[in-house]
Amino acid sequence: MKTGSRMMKTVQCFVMIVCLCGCMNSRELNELGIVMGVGIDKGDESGTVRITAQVVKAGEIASTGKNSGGIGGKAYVNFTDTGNTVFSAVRDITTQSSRKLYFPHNQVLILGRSAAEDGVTKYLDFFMRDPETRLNVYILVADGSAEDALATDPQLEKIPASAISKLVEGEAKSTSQAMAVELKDFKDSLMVKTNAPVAPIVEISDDGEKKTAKINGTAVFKGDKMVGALDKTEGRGLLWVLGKVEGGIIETTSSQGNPVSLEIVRAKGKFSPELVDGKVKITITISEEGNIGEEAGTENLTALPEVAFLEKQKGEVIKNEVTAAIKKAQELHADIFGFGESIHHKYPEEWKAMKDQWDELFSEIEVEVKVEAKLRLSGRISAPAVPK
Amino acid sequence: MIVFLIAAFAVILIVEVPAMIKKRQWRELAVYSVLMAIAIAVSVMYVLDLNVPNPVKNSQYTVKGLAEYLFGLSYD
Amino acid sequence: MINYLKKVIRFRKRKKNSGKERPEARQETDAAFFGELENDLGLLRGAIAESSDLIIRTFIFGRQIKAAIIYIDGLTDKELISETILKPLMYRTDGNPLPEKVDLEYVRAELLFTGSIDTKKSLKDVVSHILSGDTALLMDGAAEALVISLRGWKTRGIQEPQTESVVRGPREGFSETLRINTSLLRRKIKNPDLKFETVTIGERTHTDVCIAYIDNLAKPELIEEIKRRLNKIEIDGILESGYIEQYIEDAPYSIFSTVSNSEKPDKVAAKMLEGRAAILVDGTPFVLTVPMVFVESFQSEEDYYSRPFFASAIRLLRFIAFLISILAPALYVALSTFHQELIPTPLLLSMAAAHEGVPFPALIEALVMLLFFEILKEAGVRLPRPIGQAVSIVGALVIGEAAVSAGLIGAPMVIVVAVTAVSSFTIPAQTDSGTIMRFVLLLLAGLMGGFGISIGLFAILIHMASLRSFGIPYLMPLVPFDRSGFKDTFIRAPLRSMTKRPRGMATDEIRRRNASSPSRQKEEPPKVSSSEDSG
Amino acid sequence: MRLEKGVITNTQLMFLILSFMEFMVMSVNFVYSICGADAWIAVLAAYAVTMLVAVGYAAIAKSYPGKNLVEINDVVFGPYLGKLFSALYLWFFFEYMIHIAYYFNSFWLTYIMTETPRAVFVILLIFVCAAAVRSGIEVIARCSMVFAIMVPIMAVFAAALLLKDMKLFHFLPILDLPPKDFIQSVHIILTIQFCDIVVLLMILPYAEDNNKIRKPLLIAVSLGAALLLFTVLMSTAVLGARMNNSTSVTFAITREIDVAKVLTRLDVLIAITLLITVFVKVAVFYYATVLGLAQIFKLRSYKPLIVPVGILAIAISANLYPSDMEQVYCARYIWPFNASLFEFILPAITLIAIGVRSLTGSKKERNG
Repeated sequence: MKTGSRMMKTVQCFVMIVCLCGCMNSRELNELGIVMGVGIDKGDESGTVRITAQVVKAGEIASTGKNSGGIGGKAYVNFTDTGNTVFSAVRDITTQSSRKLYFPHNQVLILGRSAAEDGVTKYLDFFMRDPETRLNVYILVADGSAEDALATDPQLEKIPASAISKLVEGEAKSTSQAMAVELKDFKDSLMVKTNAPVAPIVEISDDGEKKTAKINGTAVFKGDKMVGALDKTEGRGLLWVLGKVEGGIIETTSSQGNPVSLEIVRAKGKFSPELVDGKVKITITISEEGNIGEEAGTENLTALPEVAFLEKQKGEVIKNEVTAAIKKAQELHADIFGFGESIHHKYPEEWKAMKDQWDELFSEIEVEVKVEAKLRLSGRISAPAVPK
Repeated sequence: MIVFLIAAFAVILIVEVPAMIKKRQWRELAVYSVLMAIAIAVSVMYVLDLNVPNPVKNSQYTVKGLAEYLFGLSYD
Repeated sequence: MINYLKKVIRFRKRKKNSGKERPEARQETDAAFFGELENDLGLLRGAIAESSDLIIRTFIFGRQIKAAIIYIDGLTDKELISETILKPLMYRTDGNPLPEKVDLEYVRAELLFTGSIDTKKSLKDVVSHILSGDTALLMDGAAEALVISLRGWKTRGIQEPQTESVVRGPREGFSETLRINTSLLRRKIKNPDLKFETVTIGERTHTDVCIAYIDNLAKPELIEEIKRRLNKIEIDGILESGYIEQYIEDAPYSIFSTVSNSEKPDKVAAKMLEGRAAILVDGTPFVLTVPMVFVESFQSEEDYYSRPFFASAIRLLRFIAFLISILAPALYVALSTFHQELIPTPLLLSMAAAHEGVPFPALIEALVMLLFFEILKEAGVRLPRPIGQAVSIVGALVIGEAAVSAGLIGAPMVIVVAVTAVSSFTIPAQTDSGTIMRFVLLLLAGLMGGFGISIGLFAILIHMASLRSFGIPYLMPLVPFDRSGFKDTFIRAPLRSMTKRPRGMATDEIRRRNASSPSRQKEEPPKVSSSEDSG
Repeated sequence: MRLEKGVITNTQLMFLILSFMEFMVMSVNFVYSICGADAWIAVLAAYAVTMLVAVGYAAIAKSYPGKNLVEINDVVFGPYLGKLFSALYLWFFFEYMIHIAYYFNSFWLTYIMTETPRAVFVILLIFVCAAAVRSGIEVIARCSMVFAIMVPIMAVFAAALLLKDMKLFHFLPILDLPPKDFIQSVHIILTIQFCDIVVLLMILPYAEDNNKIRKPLLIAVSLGAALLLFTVLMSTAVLGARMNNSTSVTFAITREIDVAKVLTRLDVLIAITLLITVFVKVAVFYYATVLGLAQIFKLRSYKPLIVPVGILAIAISANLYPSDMEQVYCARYIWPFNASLFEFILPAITLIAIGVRSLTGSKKERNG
């Protein structure tokens, strides 16, 4: 009996405590405004920031099913507000939105061009500090304003933000012409003084009727300010160096001058610094494997001499892309590759002296590019289907 | 809030004190009462948002001061 | 108020007094026989209440010797009575003259044909035998009675039990008669050490309760403890083994049962072979076994009949199902109201879409659905089978279809509750505790999210770690860790490799099984070590 | 008279110590911003020192088998000075307990449920721990066995999922920091992560085989250090420079987990780990405080003290520091000195006193 009464008392106490402090933080699903994308623009007045938050309308998402009465209704709403800081702008949005903004499922973070050129640290701090936000959102720079980028009309998806995030992923996987940069990678580079962060650029094309978004180029930051952009070729050059090329097409010509498309299957890239007489020399080694994807001519590409020729051509293309990227980076004085850090790792003592004048050193750094490009498969046919 | 707190303490006392009296644990009861008095005082102060004197922090600063004074140890 | 208290006190006093009086009253009936039939019969009539099923048949045999048989109609085999008592006495005495002096001993030795005969002097004994179904023979001139065992009543045959059906394994189950049950056990374990000890419990029902164990396998302390607890029971009636269970369990106020029960002789025999003791109660097919550990709920006797790989997979599946059955609604509520960031985005979007327009908070939704499920279950169990099916169809329709399409309940919640319901049926032994835990965890989840669930699980774990069943820690093979028992926990190791009994259960820890596997001859010699966690 | 009748086996003791130490996986943040990528070297150095200290603790416990710290103090220093020593120790245990409770509370408030009133998590934590303490050391030991295994499993699980994000160059360059910073971080790891095992002197006598307690102690310390090293290496390899300004590194790395967008958002792993480790830690400190108090006042049972001590702990720890920033400052610059007093200096005095006593006493051979 004794233990029993004690049990009962314990249970009573427990129930009391639970009732005392329960029900504090709960939010029902239909009270949430799930944010899928955030755009950051510079406000009209100086020192202000304009935040666009794309919120999902959950009811519309499911309307593909039987009761598709509300067809034509957009599955999202864009809220825009201006404030002195990001957080104050976000909180101001609450005055327009009936639901509390909920950030953990944010997919993309789009910086307007003006904001990017203004310096991004002050805009991004909220997204790194707040417990609700996540570091694995894609960060992009809009060609124009971020607000417009979030107002584009996706063709296959229901929500522009998730469409853009899928564009970024697809870009990184299948063409490798711009890097998919998550906020954490961005933060990584921001925190190293000599590194220059990059972010893909999202371009809004307007054909009068429909506005569509596409990825085009890579924005280059110096410190936290955007200073320039890489085009598609240079963008892939950057990815070659970092070893992040996952797929794509290399266009070149056969020995007879016909266009040939070669598919990239896998690629590796790494670089190592070397100090020769106090001068920095970087050796970049890239190895690439690919298949024949398409040819426009009639010659048999599977002939061994032709294969060797194509491999050489391919290596040349890769080398050109890399050189273009390096040249652009040196023009912008932005160490987007992380050469500086690699010297820091390898020569910590010498680095202390070089650290402060890295900007100048970087622009006259000597780079050697070694490319080893291979062709592996010819596809389902060997020679093209032409009569012999 | 304060009402809940007092109710909670009342329940605890009603549960625990008679058991000790029944077992004639006078010594235990004495220690228990002293500790409980302190606990009630501190928690009432906490609930009323009064400035709770924080013995833990004070003792830590004292120890650190001692270490600095005696051995000149410090990391700042 | 004061009046009420007075009444309570008075009632308690009376209860105490009556408790004291009753033994005395019984003692009065314990008189000796006089040796004259008329008086003796009068004595018996005084002891047994006038009842229509009490048969007293007087007759005369030999040279005018008056005699009477007394039995209860319905508990005895009437054919046998006339064949083996009345016929020999009345026929034989006709032709062959009896000797001059006929005493009870002569009747017993020379005249009766039956096997089990006993001589009883005290009236009390005789009465209790009569009530148990024996036949008493009283004779003029003898101050004793012959108690002849000719029990025979209608019983349910040995049938396949409804609660524990198997695909592979023996189909027989215990029945309501104690003797049949002991015989079933004896047939499984043909061992001279198998021992049955009977005690009678219940001041009014005089129910036979039988402790069964294997003498040099079960720990003597365990048997002593069982007897001690059984003897402490003071109750007027035992109608089912559940009564015993609630009186002898270690933690009567715990939600976990520390005594396990089974309807299957093979299961009980297996447990006895591990060193446990079984408690059989007359009148019920449910046999108790002690001590019980938590993982026992997840072991099915069929695990040992099928091959180890599949059996192990099923074991794991049961553990997972148990977790689902107690956690699924709580997790769903916690995720959807507190930790939405942990749900993958596409899933969150479809959950949000499903919850759009649902009027209730997720917690209320889950509570209502689970409550409705419990009602449905209860309705299905108690009703006759055809109607029960109708109930479940109606219930399923209402829950599954109507509530969702009316927009009262979100569709994911229906899925969660259905999964929970199905999972909860996989562990029959923990259904009660599981249901309670499910609701408590659900409430905690609704109030405090994942933190509440974790705190609830912690509290449950602490509680389980502090439980013991007859000296064995409730979480035994896990904590304290026991290698030989662990082989039979999350997986079911091959029988050949389970050479030892679980630690602390039996006096002799080596399984006899290992002798049968020649490949294991070089196994370490039998080592009898007492474990620190026993007692 | 023994207040605790439970007995735990030496294996259970080992698991208890291990799970007791596992909290360091969570609390290792304070050193990262000081020594960055070299934290793992600091861990190794601290481990080496800890082994010495642990041998010392074991020597104290073994010199009076069956007696815990309070009783040893009574014997060694006499009733009055001994009581003072014991009171100091108990104060330290209590202090430690509410610090952990505060850390736990602020973690939940920062990362998981931001809008909940401060006291809620502490109240429930202390409540559960009180239930464990009330059930005695045996139950704590049994629970800890389950927990001790779960934390390494989670660490390995997280590591497996993070394998692709690990970059070895994050460790470079090695030892790129001033010696003073290195010493400071070793000191912090020593006092916060390792040497709180001084509280085990209250529990060691309840082990089954009192003469062999050194082995489980040292094994557990080594396993704990291995786990800590594993975590530190993993988080350094994953986070690199970002580690320097995360307020909880362990939490930050689980947020990195992203396997094909399916196995992601595993923050719950960390929440569970935190709860498990904090539970064992607080339960042991709680138990030591209450038991010691009861022994100082020569009570017949420690159970009546559970509730008042628990309420005190809740009330003080709910707002121990005005802000988390102050807690971090405290952990870096003040706590190491505070803890050194109780973890090194007082035990050293005790050990010396035991040595002197055994030299002057009749039993000269006794191990000091």
